[in-house]
Amino acid sequence: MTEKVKLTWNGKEIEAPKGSNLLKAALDNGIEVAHYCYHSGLSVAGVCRMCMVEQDGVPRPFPSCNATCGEGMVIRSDTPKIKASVEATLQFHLLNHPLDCPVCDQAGECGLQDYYMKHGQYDSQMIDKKVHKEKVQDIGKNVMLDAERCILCSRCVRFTEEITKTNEMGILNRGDHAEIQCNETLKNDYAQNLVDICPVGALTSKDFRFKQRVWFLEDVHTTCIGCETGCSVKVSENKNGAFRVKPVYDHEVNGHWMCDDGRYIYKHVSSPTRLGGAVENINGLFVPADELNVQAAVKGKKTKYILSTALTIEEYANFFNAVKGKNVEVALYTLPSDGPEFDGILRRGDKNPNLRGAKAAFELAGFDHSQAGLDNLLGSISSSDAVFVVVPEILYNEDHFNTLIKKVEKAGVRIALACGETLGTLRAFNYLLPIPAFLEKNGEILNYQGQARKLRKGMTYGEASKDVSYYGKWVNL
Amino acid sequence: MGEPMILKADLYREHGFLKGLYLGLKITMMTMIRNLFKHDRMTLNYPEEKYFYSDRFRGKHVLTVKEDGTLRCTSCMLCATYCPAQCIHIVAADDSDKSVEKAPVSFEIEMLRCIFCGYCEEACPVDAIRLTNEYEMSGHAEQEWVADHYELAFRKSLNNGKGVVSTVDDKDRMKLRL
Amino acid sequence: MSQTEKFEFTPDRLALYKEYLTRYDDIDSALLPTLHLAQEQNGWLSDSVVAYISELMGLPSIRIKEVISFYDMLYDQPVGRNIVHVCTNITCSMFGGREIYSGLLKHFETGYLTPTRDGRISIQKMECLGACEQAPCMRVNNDYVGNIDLQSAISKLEELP
Amino acid sequence: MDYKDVANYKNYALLSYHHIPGVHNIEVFERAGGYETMKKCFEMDPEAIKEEVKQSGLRGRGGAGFATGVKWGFFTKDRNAKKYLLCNADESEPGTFKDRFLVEKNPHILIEGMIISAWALGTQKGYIYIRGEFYHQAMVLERALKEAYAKGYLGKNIMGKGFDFDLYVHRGAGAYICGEETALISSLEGQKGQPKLKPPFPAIKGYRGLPTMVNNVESLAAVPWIMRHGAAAYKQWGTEKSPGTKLFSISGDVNKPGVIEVPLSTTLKEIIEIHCGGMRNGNKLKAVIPGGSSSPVLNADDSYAVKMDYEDVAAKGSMLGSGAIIIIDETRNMGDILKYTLEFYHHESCGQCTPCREGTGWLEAIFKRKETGKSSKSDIVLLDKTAASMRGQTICALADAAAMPTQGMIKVFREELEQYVTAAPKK
Repeated sequence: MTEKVKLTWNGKEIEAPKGSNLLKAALDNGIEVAHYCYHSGLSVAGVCRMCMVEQDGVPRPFPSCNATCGEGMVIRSDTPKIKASVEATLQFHLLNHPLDCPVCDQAGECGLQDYYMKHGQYDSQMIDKKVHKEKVQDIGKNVMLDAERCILCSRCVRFTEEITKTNEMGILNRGDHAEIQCNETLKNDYAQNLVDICPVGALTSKDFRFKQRVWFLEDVHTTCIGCETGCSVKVSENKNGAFRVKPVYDHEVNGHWMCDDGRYIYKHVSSPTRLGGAVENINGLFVPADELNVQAAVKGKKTKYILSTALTIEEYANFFNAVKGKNVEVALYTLPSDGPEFDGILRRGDKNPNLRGAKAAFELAGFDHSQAGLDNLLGSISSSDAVFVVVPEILYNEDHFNTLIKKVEKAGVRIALACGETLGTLRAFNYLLPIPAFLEKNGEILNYQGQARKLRKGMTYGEASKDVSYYGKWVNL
Repeated sequence: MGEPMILKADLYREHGFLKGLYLGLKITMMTMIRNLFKHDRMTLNYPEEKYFYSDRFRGKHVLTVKEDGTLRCTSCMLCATYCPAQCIHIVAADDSDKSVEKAPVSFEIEMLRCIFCGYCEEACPVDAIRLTNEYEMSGHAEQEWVADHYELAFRKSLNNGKGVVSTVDDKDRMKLRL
Repeated sequence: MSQTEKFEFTPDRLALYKEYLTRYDDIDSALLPTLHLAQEQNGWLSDSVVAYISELMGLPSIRIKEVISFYDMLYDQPVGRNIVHVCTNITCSMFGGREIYSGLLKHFETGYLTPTRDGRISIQKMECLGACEQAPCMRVNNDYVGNIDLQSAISKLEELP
Repeated sequence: MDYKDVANYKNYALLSYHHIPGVHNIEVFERAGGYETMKKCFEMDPEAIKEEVKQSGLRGRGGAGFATGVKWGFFTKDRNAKKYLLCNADESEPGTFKDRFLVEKNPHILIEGMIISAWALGTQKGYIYIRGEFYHQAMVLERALKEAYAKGYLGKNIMGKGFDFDLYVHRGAGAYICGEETALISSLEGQKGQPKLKPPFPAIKGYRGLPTMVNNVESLAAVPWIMRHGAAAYKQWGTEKSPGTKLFSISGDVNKPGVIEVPLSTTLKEIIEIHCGGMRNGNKLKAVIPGGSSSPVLNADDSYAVKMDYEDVAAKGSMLGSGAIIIIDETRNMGDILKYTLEFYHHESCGQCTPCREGTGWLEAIFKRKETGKSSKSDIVLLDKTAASMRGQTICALADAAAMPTQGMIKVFREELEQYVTAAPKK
């Protein structure tokens, strides 16, 4: 534990580790300080000049992002001098800003709008010609760049330099002609973070582009189920569907960032082709069916379950409670790893979000979770069997899943439990039954560290009440 | 609401009811006498005769167009946000013209829900939506009560289907760019 | 000298580059001299020059582009064989530096840094050249020419190869 | 340019060799007594050299006027630690050309000064960062360095003291901001020449994150003289707080513009009338910019009264800066002068800090509103307000350097500027 020091900020006593960043100390203690270029996950640039503060005994105001905490410092950010300087600096930020808020996706969560309402509210005296730069540039990886809206805080440059070390972004030219440019296209797997760290609308997401205004959205703080890292994320959604995924700061797992793959985990949840109720496969056509028909088909068959690794600990527990003491075979299907084991930042090759939770639950219930267990189950399938396969929520590797389906084909009744779209691969099944998606259930998963990560329930777009344990009760009907 | 009441009360307090009575009757009598000698009717033979409302009337909406005939709306959704009846539904998309950037692919107003408050007109930053003095909005089926952007911008009654051109924003922008 | 034409240091320039590396304690610091060297050879710093230097020095190409765009004397567009800097700062402008600059542009029918049609001259408006005692002054390639007027400037530039 | 009265120079410190023909040659320079001081200094304790420089009261000649000896005092005393000595020869302040004049005629005085300073500070490597436009001066320096290497004054084990010092020339590429010491370091590091956040100061963490001392050409070139004649002799000139002599670059409406060396505290009247041969065409003096384009302008009365030292110029509301004196006579319009100044700062802002990046451009735009027919007298108020809000807001002093002359000009020539901005644009 580092030494803590006490300092006073606008008369409020706050505590911070000695030598830590002064601005961070204020932000951590809930003091609102205007800033653009400072980001606690990146190095200090000190160029936006918004976080100026005065200290007793120091003649000139200085930016708090480039100062460190010391014992007994008396800092003020509410003096008339500072207020005037923040207002003036904000005015400089907005001078050449195009003010195309009506067409800008950032509107509603834009630093310029927020601070104008808080610290600005002046009458603009800018009647001169603005500096124009290139708009609407697609710089790859679903990121759109608008150089004109940029306030040159250099966060994106520092991100590609320090975090991904791919150096795609740079600031060319100087003076007010300086503009952000991308060297060819973005090539890193964390490019969408640029959209998050951009305090204005210069970098926006092409995936989210013009889909919704942010004030129509509500955030659900949940966990990414894209891989075993289990990044803390928030999904923005409303009654029309889920629209985007953004990381939430979590110092134990993901810090400030998340990878690009995780950005698309919301897609199946509110997809128009999502499975809404039980369907029957009649000669390759999926036709709505009654659940009782499915039950009738299963009746008298020996039931076998192949679970996926994307279920919550609670779902596993409830499922094993439901099948406890019954003559049933259960195996675990794990997705093969995709890419290197760990890319050095966040992304892990193991795409099974709750592998550890699943294994623990299997062991507790006395089932075999190994590949051998799965092979045994697959090997013993006969036409007198009813096989329930839980389709992995994020199906990275369809080919690998197809090989599983091939082996299931011998079974008399094949039932897929799916929460996503009705994929072509699922034609091999007789029935499809809906289960809730990750955004429609509360629960926990264990990530690669063995840490419990919370899934939280947001809005419901499909059948969310019947989870795996509900179908677990259909054993040996 | 409060102000005229207080005025009336003052009038009553100062002059008793007689002055109020006199003022009211004066108007009535004057109108009566005028109508005795002038032959203009208070009623119209609708629909053959139509009443012309002033431009400030809040009737059926119109989406204005630019000089090139495209919709002025940038689909910023401010009208949809502001609308107390939540009757405006916009779907936005990229525009091929980079200087426009964002344009609606669909703009619908549920006329049955609309309360004609005019907030959408007030909220619009680009003068894209206006309420006209058009008041005839009858229909037979539910479908007809959802006005899409063809209906809103290019219906027959607006310049013979050519739409209402607005240049307000262009001038402002030109001023900035110079 | 197009954008894509392949670029490589000549052997003697490569040797000079190696010598530069010995002067500095890290490779990054040698960037500016190396860019000067490349510009001497190629005239301007095209994308292929950037790519070559990026590979040679192991620096991200965006860093090199940033540096090129930052400095007035490094060119990311084709320029003429001779570079003419005309000072337009306070003292020189007092003595007609701006008129000379616009006069030169008019005479050679060109614009800021755009090479003349014969590719002979690029005229660049510069901030203070640090020769205010000879105001108005200009810099023809690396030589200072002081106390000019439009006529003498034109005749000086007409002599250029 | 011929300097007819070079004979005057030998009386003073910096230009005392300039009258000798061919002094850029090391042989000539040594015959005239050059490098002797260096040899003497190598017999001295480095700390004693530092002390002597501190005693002399030499102030940094780059513009800020911070005492060189005090600055050296902040430098690490660990002689084994890797550290750098940088010479700032990126003089780009409009109106300044003293370093060019000093270096092209007599590069060895700078090299000698740098070797002495390096010995005093214990730096192992040095770079002379010279602006890209000074190609010939860079070549002169390169040649002089070769000569010094050949003599064994540079390189390994100098004067048998086991002290290594390598000195190189580094050419800039045309950016005013690189004259700022942290920007100079950034530029030397092969980055854009953008100033770095302070603290840490370069003396603690500079070039490549190591302690770095950055001094102006003139400051370093003054060191040999001080070491030769002693701090007391240096103090015979100037005032208590600004001792010594200084190079002034004089340009504008005088008969003989050029570089002169005079003791600090010489009156500007003397400089104009004696050293520069009076006003051009006998015109009346209107204003003087006393310290390069970033210093506020002085009106005629103040100009004739001011003594050119750090305190007196400051007392008149301006600053001595780099000693670039621009003389403006009655025929000039001050609006034009301010326009040139604002255009310069707009062009040279590095684009890092917002107030400077946007502010410099806006100052120019406000001042040029008449070109678009939107100007009014109140523009001057806005100009003043905008300039005021730029001051003290940025990493380096460029925003201040743009704001100060603007505010200074408005203070002194308000009415003229009001007329200027509202006048019909020239066709």
